[in-house]
Amino acid sequence: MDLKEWFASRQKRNETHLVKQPLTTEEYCALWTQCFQCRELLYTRDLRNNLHVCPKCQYHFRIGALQRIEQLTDPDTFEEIDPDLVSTDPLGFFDTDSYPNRQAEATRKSGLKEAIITGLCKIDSLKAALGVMDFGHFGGSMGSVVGEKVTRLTERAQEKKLPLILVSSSGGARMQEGILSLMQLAKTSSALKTFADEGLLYISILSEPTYGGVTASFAMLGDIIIAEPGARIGFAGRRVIEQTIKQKLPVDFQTAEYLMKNGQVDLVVERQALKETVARLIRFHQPPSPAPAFVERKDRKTVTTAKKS
Amino acid sequence: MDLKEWFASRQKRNETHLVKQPLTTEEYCALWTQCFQCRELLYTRDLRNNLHVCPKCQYHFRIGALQRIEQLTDPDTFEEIDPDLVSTDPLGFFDTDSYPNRQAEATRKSGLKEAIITGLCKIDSLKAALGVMDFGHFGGSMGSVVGEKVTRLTERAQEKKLPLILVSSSGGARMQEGILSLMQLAKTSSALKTFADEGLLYISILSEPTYGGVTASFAMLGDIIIAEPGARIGFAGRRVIEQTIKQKLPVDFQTAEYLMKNGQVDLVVERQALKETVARLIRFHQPPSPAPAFVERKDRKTVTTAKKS
Amino acid sequence: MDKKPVPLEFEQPLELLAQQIDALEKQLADHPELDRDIERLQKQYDQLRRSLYSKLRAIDHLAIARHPQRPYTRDYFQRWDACWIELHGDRKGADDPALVCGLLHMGAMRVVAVGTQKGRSLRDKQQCNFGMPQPEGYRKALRLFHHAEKFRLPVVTLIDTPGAYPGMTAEEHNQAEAIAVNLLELSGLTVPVIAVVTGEGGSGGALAIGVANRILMLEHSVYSVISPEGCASILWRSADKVSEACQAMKMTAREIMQLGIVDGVIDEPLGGAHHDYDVAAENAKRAIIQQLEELSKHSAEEIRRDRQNKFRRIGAFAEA
Amino acid sequence: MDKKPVPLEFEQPLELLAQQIDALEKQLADHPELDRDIERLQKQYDQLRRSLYSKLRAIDHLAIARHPQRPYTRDYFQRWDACWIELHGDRKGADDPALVCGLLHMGAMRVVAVGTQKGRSLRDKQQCNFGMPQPEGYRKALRLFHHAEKFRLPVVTLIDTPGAYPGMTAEEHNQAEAIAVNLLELSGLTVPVIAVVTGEGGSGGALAIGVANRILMLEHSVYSVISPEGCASILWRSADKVSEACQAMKMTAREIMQLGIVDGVIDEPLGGAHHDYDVAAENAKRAIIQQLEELSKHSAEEIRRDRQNKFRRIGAFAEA
Ligand SMILES: [Zn+2]
Ligand SMILES: [Zn+2]
Repeated sequence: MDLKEWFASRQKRNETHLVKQPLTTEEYCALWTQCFQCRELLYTRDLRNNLHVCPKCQYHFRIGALQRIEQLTDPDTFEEIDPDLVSTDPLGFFDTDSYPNRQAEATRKSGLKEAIITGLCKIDSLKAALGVMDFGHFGGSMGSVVGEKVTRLTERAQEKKLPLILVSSSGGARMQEGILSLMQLAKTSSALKTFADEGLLYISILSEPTYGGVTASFAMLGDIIIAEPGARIGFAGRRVIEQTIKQKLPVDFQTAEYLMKNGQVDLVVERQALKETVARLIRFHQPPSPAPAFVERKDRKTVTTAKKS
Repeated sequence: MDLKEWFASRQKRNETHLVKQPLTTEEYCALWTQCFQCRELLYTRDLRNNLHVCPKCQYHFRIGALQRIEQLTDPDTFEEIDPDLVSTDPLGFFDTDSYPNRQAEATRKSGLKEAIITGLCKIDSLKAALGVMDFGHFGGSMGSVVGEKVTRLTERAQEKKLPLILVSSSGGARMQEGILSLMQLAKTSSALKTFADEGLLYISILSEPTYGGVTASFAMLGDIIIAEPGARIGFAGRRVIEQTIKQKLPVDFQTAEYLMKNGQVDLVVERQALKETVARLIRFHQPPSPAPAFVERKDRKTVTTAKKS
Repeated sequence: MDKKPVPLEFEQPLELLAQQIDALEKQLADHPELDRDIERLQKQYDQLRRSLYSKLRAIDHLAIARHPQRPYTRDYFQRWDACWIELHGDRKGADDPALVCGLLHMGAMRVVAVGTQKGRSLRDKQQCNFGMPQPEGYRKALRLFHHAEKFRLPVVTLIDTPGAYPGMTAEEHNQAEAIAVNLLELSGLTVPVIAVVTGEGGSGGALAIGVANRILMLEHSVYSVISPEGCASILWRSADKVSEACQAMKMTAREIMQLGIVDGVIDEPLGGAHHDYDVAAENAKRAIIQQLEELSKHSAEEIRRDRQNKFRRIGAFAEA
Repeated sequence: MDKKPVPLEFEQPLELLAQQIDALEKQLADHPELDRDIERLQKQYDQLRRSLYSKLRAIDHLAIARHPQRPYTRDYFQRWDACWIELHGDRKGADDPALVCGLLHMGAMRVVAVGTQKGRSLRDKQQCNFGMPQPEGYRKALRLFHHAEKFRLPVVTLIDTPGAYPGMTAEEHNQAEAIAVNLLELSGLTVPVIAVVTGEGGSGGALAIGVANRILMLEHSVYSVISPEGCASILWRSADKVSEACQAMKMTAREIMQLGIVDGVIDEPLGGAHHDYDVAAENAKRAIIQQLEELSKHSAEEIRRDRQNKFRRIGAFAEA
């Protein structure tokens, strides 16, 4: 479903919560959510109003791309690009089921066409290019479409000289597209290289969970890298590592805080402060006018590039 | 004394060895040398003919700048530059003796004006700019003169588009010139930055011992870094570290082999193979003619620079 | 290669025939009449051999690619330039033996060569982590990539790795970042880059030295987004579906060539590179030099754009 | 600064006078006639105070520079921009608390700020290694220097360190290279770099963030090629010659200004920066902004050449 439909349906859900009458199980479950961490039973609407962060223990619930976009962008400013890009089945991949069937299933579950939504938006009135992955769709796996959408978004941001913000949440590359998925790591990184050479800002936001090919490409290439509290982030999965080194790993291994301690992320930012932090970072990196003389050289560079395109 | 005198006196020493008659103690000592490592008593001339490497245990004796130059360069090709640069006493430094007196004493001991000799030479018929430090002069400490000579040599190499080879052997910065010595780290590194931007080759050779400010500047900035076997190389001295961490360090700590294991040097090369290795590296990095098309850009760059100067 | 090639499982029928022939030959002296049988068997043997290698399954290619006697990076470098100069270390605390870097001549050309090394002896294998580089290994390679850019030297990389090492310190030292930065920096080089998959091309750990203008694969080498074992256990939830996984992922040289990712497949000696190191090395060398000569006609900026365009185009999707 | 400044050894006479005054003031209520004595003592106190700080020995400056209540990097950053954004990590396995990096506003300007941090509490001090950075700290700073270059932001560095940490792993992770590379890269930046010695400028570990277009020193800060203790033990072979070493090395702000290395000395509140953090921070801020405004008139290439020329000129020698 597209954004408008989603906001509409979301509206409907809220209304059902207001209806005063005996609840069906679904309605009950829709109404109440238990915190995975502190086990507290939370009123779903309060949870949503708290950006899906447990008011008791600050546990950050995994959220979908649409919620994330709603949280990060100014109302009605998000314009999706490439909404209709869909995977094909280049390998005719079949394990216990065919890739097309699995795609259909994923879309049924997530209501999304693919594991990322990209578009242009405003964040605290600042124009930006925003891509948000959704773990709920196909485990947020990166196939040709995710790679292409990230690349196109990067190119769009470069062309419009906008800051680029990518919110990652992924299990890694999509096996069903084989080597084509792997090559998306190179494609996206290559686009980011050209983007970086223009002196433009890229903020990478890592959310629960970010692993494999996504971490090993655009997610780790931000000028600034922000992680959400408690998010698990890594290249290899915990189980694989434990099998390899034949020993148990610390409980906080690969958490945002653990990465911070190991110098892998710039900031760990709570969801409530995320939008404001991103806005401040964008604002900080926007060249003032008039720019000091030593910025001149970069301006010239930018001009020649503009001529090129 | 300058190179010619030195070679002459060296000739004389050799002759005395040939005289057949009862020896005085000095003559005996001149004639025989005991290996620091295997304790073997070696005939000094054999030792010298073996480049001051013990034939029994391969221990690499510390050698002076003049011997090093003789070993590395083609006969009679070394032309010294800035031979007359000498330290002044900018701080009027006096500890238990005055800096000028210590300088005079150092020169008496080493027969050199300063702790480095720089010049242009040929190595296996290849033109190169060569600087060699001498630990025997003032502990190879870097003051204004060493910094200035390294910088001028770097500039000369850049202007003539020659590969730069620096052989380090130093206890660190020269305290008697205070902050001026420290600033030589920045001066030499800054010159090497401009040199590197021209796409020219710098080979750094680390010999026993290389420490402190020299290691923390030009010695660690080579495109290729070569260490002599057994040479001790580091930033802080072993004693300081042991006092700081309050524990004994491994015996091989800070040896060339230890650095190799820790990824700090490209190669550990025996003295017998040093000249040949350096020559091969220079040859390898010399652009062929005609150069392939993708080299063109660099040529253009070089030309514009030439115009500038 | 001193030792005689160890036969693989699918080569057993061939091995049996060979043994029969040997047996008969031993009796030949006393029974000259056997030599017709021998001749017959020899014919059978040659036929079987050709047919066997003409219709290999994906998992057979995998077996050859992983053959313990498969030539490794050092075997190639040694044969290409007997006095190549190995350069060590990331300058920051480690020298990863699983990633070998050096300067070497290939015919008339000088190249910066980088390759993963599996290790031959057990001790060797352990030091090389069985060909799985640490982040420090990728950072050593990156240093050499920048060296190549500075001195306008082409880069040649040899890929033979199960993948980047999945260890605790590897994660703490940011394995993901080490790979990602290499992808970024390789895509920006203005000197030619040629990547050759000589054995296993395992996932991001392979791609980290594989962002090249031209990608070549040895005939029996494989390249995949995840190890077949990993794929089988995740998608089939069963370790004995490896063969299916191999087939489904399309990981053989020919298949990947058909997908438009590989620019050339390099012939191996019949039965695999381990049957003749010299021939394998020579074939690879010729293919690399050919690509380099072609690329050397282009300007620095063209080289860079060529590489970026190559990857920009990769992907299968529809605009529904 | 909540707590009252702890007096240093050379401040004892001053402290005694202050105590006498306090004592008399307590009796003032019963003996009004004392107030003339108090007035007299107060005058004495003010005179002594001025004279004391007007002829400080090098070792006195050192004592003030090392005063446990001396304002540290975070104290300055906090006062310059209450909502400055700290950025962490070298991206390769460590985040060294001894080297604080961040983005902050100074007046109308946006700068990348980097500084060594000694740490206040004992636990804090230990984490910060008493202000002695690890190689990873210098590499975090380098990452921020490149960030500044990319986004055309000036760099401001605060120096207060006994030196780079002399530890075993520090050596294994190539402390020397970390410093050397920073010297090289800083000299190549095309954005303005301002370095301020706020406390101790200790050797290469200080210079690693000190290759700047303009170097400023706080009035009582010191800058030397080696710690006075190190100098004394090596040259005098005695630990109690520290005062002589301080004097001989010419390490005070004024002396180093006379040597033409420092471009400005920043006034401290009488008695030292620890008497008033806000004034110290404000003075430093004004001096930095002034330098930045001057530099911002120059082009990128001029900025770089200016810095390189500054260091190219440093050195005292004769051509005999
Ligand atoms: Zn909770
Ligand atoms: Zn010996």
